[in-house]
Amino acid sequence: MDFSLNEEQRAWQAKARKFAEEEIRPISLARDRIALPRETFDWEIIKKGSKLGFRTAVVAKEWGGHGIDFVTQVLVMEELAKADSAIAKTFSQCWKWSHLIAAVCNEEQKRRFVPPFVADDTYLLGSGTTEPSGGSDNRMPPEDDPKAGLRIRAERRGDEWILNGDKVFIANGSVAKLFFLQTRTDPNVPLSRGTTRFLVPSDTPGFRVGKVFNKSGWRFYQNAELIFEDARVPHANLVGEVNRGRSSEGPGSLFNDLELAANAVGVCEAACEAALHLGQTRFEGGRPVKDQQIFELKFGRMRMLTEALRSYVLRVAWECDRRMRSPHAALVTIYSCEVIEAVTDLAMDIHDGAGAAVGEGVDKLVRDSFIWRHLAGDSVIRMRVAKRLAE
Amino acid sequence: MDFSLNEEQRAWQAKARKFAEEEIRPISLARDRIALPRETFDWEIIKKGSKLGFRTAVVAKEWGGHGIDFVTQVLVMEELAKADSAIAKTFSQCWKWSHLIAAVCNEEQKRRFVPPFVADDTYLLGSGTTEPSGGSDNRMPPEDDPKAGLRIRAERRGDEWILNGDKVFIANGSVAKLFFLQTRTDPNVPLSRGTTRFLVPSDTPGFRVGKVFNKSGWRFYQNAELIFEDARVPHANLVGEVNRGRSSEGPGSLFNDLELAANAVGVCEAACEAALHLGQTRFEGGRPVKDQQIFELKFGRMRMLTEALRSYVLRVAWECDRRMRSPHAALVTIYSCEVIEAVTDLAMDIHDGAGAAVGEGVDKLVRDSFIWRHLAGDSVIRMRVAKRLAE
Amino acid sequence: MVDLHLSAEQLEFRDGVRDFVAQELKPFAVSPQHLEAAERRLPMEILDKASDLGLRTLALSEELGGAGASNLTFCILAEELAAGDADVATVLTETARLGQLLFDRLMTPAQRDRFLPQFLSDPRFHLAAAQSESEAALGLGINYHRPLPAEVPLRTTARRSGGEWVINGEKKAVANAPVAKLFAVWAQTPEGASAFLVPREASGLSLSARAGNSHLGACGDLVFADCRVPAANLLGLEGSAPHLCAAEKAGRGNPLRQAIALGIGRAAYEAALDYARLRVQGGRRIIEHQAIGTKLADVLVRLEVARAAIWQAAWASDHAEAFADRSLADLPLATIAEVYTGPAIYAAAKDAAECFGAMGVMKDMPLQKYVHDALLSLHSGGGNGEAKLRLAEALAGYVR
Amino acid sequence: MVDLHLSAEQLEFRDGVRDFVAQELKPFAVSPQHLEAAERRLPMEILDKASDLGLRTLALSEELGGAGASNLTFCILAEELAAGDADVATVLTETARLGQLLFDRLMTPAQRDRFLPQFLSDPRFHLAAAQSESEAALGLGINYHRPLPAEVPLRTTARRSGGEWVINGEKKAVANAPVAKLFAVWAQTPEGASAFLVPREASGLSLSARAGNSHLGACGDLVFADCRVPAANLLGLEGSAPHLCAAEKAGRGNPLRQAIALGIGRAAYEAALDYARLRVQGGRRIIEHQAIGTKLADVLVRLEVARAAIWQAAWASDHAEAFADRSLADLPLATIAEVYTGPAIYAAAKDAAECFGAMGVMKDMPLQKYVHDALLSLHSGGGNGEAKLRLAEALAGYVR
Repeated sequence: MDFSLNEEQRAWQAKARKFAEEEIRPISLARDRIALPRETFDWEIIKKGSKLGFRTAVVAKEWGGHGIDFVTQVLVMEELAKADSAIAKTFSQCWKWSHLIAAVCNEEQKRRFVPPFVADDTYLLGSGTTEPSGGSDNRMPPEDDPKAGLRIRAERRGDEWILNGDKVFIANGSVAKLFFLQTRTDPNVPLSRGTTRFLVPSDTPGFRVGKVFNKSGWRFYQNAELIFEDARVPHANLVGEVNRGRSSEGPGSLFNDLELAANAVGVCEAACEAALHLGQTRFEGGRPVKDQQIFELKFGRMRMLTEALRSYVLRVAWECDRRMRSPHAALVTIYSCEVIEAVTDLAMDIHDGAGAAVGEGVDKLVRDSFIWRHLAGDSVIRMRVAKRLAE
Repeated sequence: MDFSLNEEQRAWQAKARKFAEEEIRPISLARDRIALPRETFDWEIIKKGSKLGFRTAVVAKEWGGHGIDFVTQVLVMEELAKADSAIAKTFSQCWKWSHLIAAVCNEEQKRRFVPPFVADDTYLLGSGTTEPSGGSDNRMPPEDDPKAGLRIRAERRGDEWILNGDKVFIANGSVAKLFFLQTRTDPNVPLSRGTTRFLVPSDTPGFRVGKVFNKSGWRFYQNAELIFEDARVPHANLVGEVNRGRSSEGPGSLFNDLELAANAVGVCEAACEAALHLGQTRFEGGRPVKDQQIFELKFGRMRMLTEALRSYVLRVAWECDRRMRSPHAALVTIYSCEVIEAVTDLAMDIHDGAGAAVGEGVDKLVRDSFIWRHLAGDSVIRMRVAKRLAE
Repeated sequence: MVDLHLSAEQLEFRDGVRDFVAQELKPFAVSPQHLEAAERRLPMEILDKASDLGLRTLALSEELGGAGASNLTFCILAEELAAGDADVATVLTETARLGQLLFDRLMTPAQRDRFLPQFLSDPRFHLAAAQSESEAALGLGINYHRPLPAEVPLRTTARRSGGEWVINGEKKAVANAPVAKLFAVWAQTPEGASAFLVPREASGLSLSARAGNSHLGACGDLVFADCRVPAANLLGLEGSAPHLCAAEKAGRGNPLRQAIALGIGRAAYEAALDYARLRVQGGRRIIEHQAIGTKLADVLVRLEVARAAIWQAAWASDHAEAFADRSLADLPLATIAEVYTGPAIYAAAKDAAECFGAMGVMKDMPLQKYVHDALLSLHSGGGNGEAKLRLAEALAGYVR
Repeated sequence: MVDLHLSAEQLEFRDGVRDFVAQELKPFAVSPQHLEAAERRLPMEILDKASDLGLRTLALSEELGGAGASNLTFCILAEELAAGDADVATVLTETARLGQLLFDRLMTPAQRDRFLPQFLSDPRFHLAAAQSESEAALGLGINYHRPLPAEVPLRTTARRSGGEWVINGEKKAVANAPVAKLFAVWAQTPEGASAFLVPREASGLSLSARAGNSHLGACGDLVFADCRVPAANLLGLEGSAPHLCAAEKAGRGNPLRQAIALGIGRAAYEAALDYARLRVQGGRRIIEHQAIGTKLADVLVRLEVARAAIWQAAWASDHAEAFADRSLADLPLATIAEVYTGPAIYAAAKDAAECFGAMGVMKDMPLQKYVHDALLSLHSGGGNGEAKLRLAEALAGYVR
């Protein structure tokens, strides 16, 4: 067993730390405070990060990317998220789908889509599953109801598929140039046997971006509505097989879990740093707050949870690099949800007890952290993971 | 980074698993239920484990032991503790002081004490710090009061030291053949500058074992009162320097933390196993309990916490093997206290909800787990760790 | 008009019980030999004195010779008793509860005439109800609030034979069984589930006490082997047993078990508070250290909040009309108190014990017992998980 | 005699407020344009109507023209208002609270004659108290309950100049400052801390509202630059300010902030309950799923338990004699309610929001606002940590 990082891993970590400190952190709070959700986004930081390789970090070297391993991805994500969780997630959203392209696209598709993605600093990736009636439907037992779940229709017409319907809450929705889209190709069977996935460029005729959702946390991150009105997608953009869109997704889905957990470590780090700074610089009764027992108890707990999460994340990253399939990738994500909430709430407690105002950045960590519960840690996800464990 | 185990580690793990399953588990509950604390102990299991090398596992090979590394120690402890936490602890208590001998005893002392220890399957080690007035005193700020803390007196008389006083709650107290004893050699200064440590064999004249404490959990484990009435210890048994007994203790104190955390992983494993067994074998409303959502939520949480702890423990073991000094060894112990309580309480919840009776072994896990809070996770320990973090 | 003044009678009764606890019960409960015993022992002499104080017949109406305590008064006193000893509190509470149920509500005058004099005159006349057959698969919630296919019949049966009922079967883990002189036993008859009065000395009834400390109070298993009771011992009508106890709306009963839990938590808190005010570390009483002071504050908050919820539910069970006039929300308040109290008291007892360091796990010290009793209380009845599922059913508007 | 019936008057008042909330306040509060606004906006027209209902002058005695509500009634209504909108509840509650304090308790008859008519007749006449200077280092507990070396003087000063007091300094984050027409201002004079009545239009007083949503209600900073008020505006005696509000024993005040938190939690719960009864997943309403049903049960329990504790503390603050006659334990019940309520309501709001999936974090939906409001409430005042330290002090027997 060995926890040492190799030279390449340390180099990426250092590069990410520098970029996060020098470029992301200075703009983070200002972006968070912009009222209109469409305007919180900033192309400059994306371009700068892209030039440093963060956007294309997981694309294989032979395709012009950097091919960093999962451990490195985790290290980079922790550093970026420490400065701003939502900006970090915008980059890792591209990683997620880079993994998927590598896993499930055919060579022709890769040739058509990967080089432009690599070449263009503003080329972001996204994916669309959720719909107004709840793409998250059918997640609960007891029945696999054909009427539930995805409604967006895709019907074949010659060499094209005609798409009609809406997607909501789609990550990178208003800024991505390419989407992985889940559609319903057989409405008379349960979801697991009637779904098909397409590659949909943002300039697809009949496609447009609707509303950008206004979230309380992760405000930089663009979740948008995607509208398809007789949108025409070439048959060549079909991913995998018809009606098999929800089958195994390869390492992409592994990373799906891991990026969030790693991001949470970064947010927890930021919370610990803020708490420690307060403890060292604020005085009460003539002594630094850090000397108070209640500070010690809270701060110690923050660090403890942060390090437990980090350890688990690293273990899972190693498993992913070994292409091991285990329940840990899912468990660590659920765990990250608990830890990020507990740690940011404690940071808030510490600031409060010392009389510091809400709104000095710690509340952003709390708001960002609350995204986890809605994205990765709700009961349905927990039950799904446990179901596999109890087989 | 690499989480793989090497061949030796896997071999020890397998050997421990077999011993735990075949020898420890069958006697665990019966031992727990014996009313008199002195009679819960069983020399047979100690001898069997000793012959397999568990008692002397960390003694260096050149001294006749097995010299297993920290990662292996953790793996072994997890396996043994899964079958019985208190029996596992009886073995690791010897490891703890084996580490200390290696770190702080001089060559002459090693020659006198290590070979007999290695040769005798019933030779156990112990340590004495706590006293009736609280050896744990002086743990809290604000003052380092000379009147507080250890009172047991050691006074030099020629080539001997004369010891007078009582120790309480001493681990392996009624069964060990050798103790590391903290004594007060200067009562007029704070503890940190007036304490001296001695090697005290159990046949020391003037020494006897008093009461064996009757605990609600870890009933196999012998915590006893040690009584010193003009006990005579040769000057040659003095460890380190006079009045410096509380200075740095080398890797022994690292392991001090780690063995408990690894033990907790084993207890959590046992709790998960019990819960899963119930979920699979008990039916309600015609279906196995494991299909119920509340089972899934509780069981998933048990596994999640167990694996987070295991990951953190492994990381710390690796750090210990690299002789890295970090706050993690202490943090992971505190963390183990939280996790073991949460996981065993959930196991109890699952059994309860399904109508199973208290007293079928799960309550033992709960009682054993409660030892952690009193041993490793109280506020004072938490604050001490945090103080270092916030420097 | 809201009023939280206790009546002079309540205050006086509480003072009396507090004195009894301080003088008699507590010294017994915290004695090392009692704490260290492998099996719980009930102090029968102390129970006799409690009976003299009227605690055994607490809820029985005054007309029948009891104290006629309201549910609220009952909860107040149950807490006091449990702060002394949870076992004694559990036994007395069960008898007092059943005394009111059986004598005031379920028995015919003729039955009352047969059993009441003994109940009143014999301080060791306790009562037990052998109702549930524990493994009955409730499956609460698993069927999405749809009824189970069919009512599961009781496995204990009773058949009519001449002027007698002949009962066969067994009932496990019956509270008060080892001390009861009269049992109310639920058994299946051709007409459905029915209830019978079975005196301890009935032929064919055998009893084994449950040893160990896996229960609060006294607990035992009953075996009925052609156990015979006179036909006149049928409680209510044949087949009416399911409705006998359903007089109050689900979740609106008397939160007695919670009051006992509260007493356990209070005992732990008071011990920790006393200790923290005495013990010095670092030159200061440990209660002055933030770490201990805030921990005890947390413990106290759990107790006081639980008490507010329990008293509310108890008062509500005395005053169903307060739901109708909208003074109280239309909710199962007793279940709400139950969901809160169990885990809160268990956590409180553990935190209180933590203040004692290693002494917190020693068998000859009371702290480990408080923790254990709180755990037993948390997992008694259907347990906290079941309580939460019952509440969830109520929220979904499902009525069993 | 314990009685939890609300009076006919209380029920009627509550019904009136519930109607007002349902008709006027809630539609405003949950409108997407209000929810999405970067800054909180107070609906002045709705506040006018609330004033017409008597909510602004709720606690003022009937003799002086108010509703003379008890602290309990006040808490009941504050919860109702906060279930509609926490900002409106916070503003009204602060004015109503100060109305009673200033007019009924602190002003001289002459002062009352000058200010009361305006207060009664103008529905937009709100009140504010500029008391603490936030960074004052309390150091609660850090000195092990020993007094700090010296009383820290206020940095805001007042000096006598002829027939006037001249005030200089600043007060940050004063509740109600943006809407108040009369301020009670604490300032240091040669005799010690003193309090002054400062009308909004006083020369030398300037005010900046705090934007954003980092506070409940309306909040602003005050700057006094040679601000002049007549000598007759001194409240009480010079140097007496520290004692003006100390009429009730520490921890025995009115738990109004907790009542508001409870209203916030209730709004979140009711939204989640409605949604869970409608939304279908897997062919069943999600409330029928154990996972959602038990989550909502947990939320409900927190609310009901908090209410029991809050009402108890509120009633106790109306009835100090209940401590003396031992109906209530001699404890700071309001602080106890505070320690419990803040974290419980925050957790409840988060759990309720979770039921909504992604919608739970959308700004145009109310759930994120309930979570945020619960967070603000938890961290307002000294915050939960400070409350716990105050309770710890009380347990140690330390009196400041």
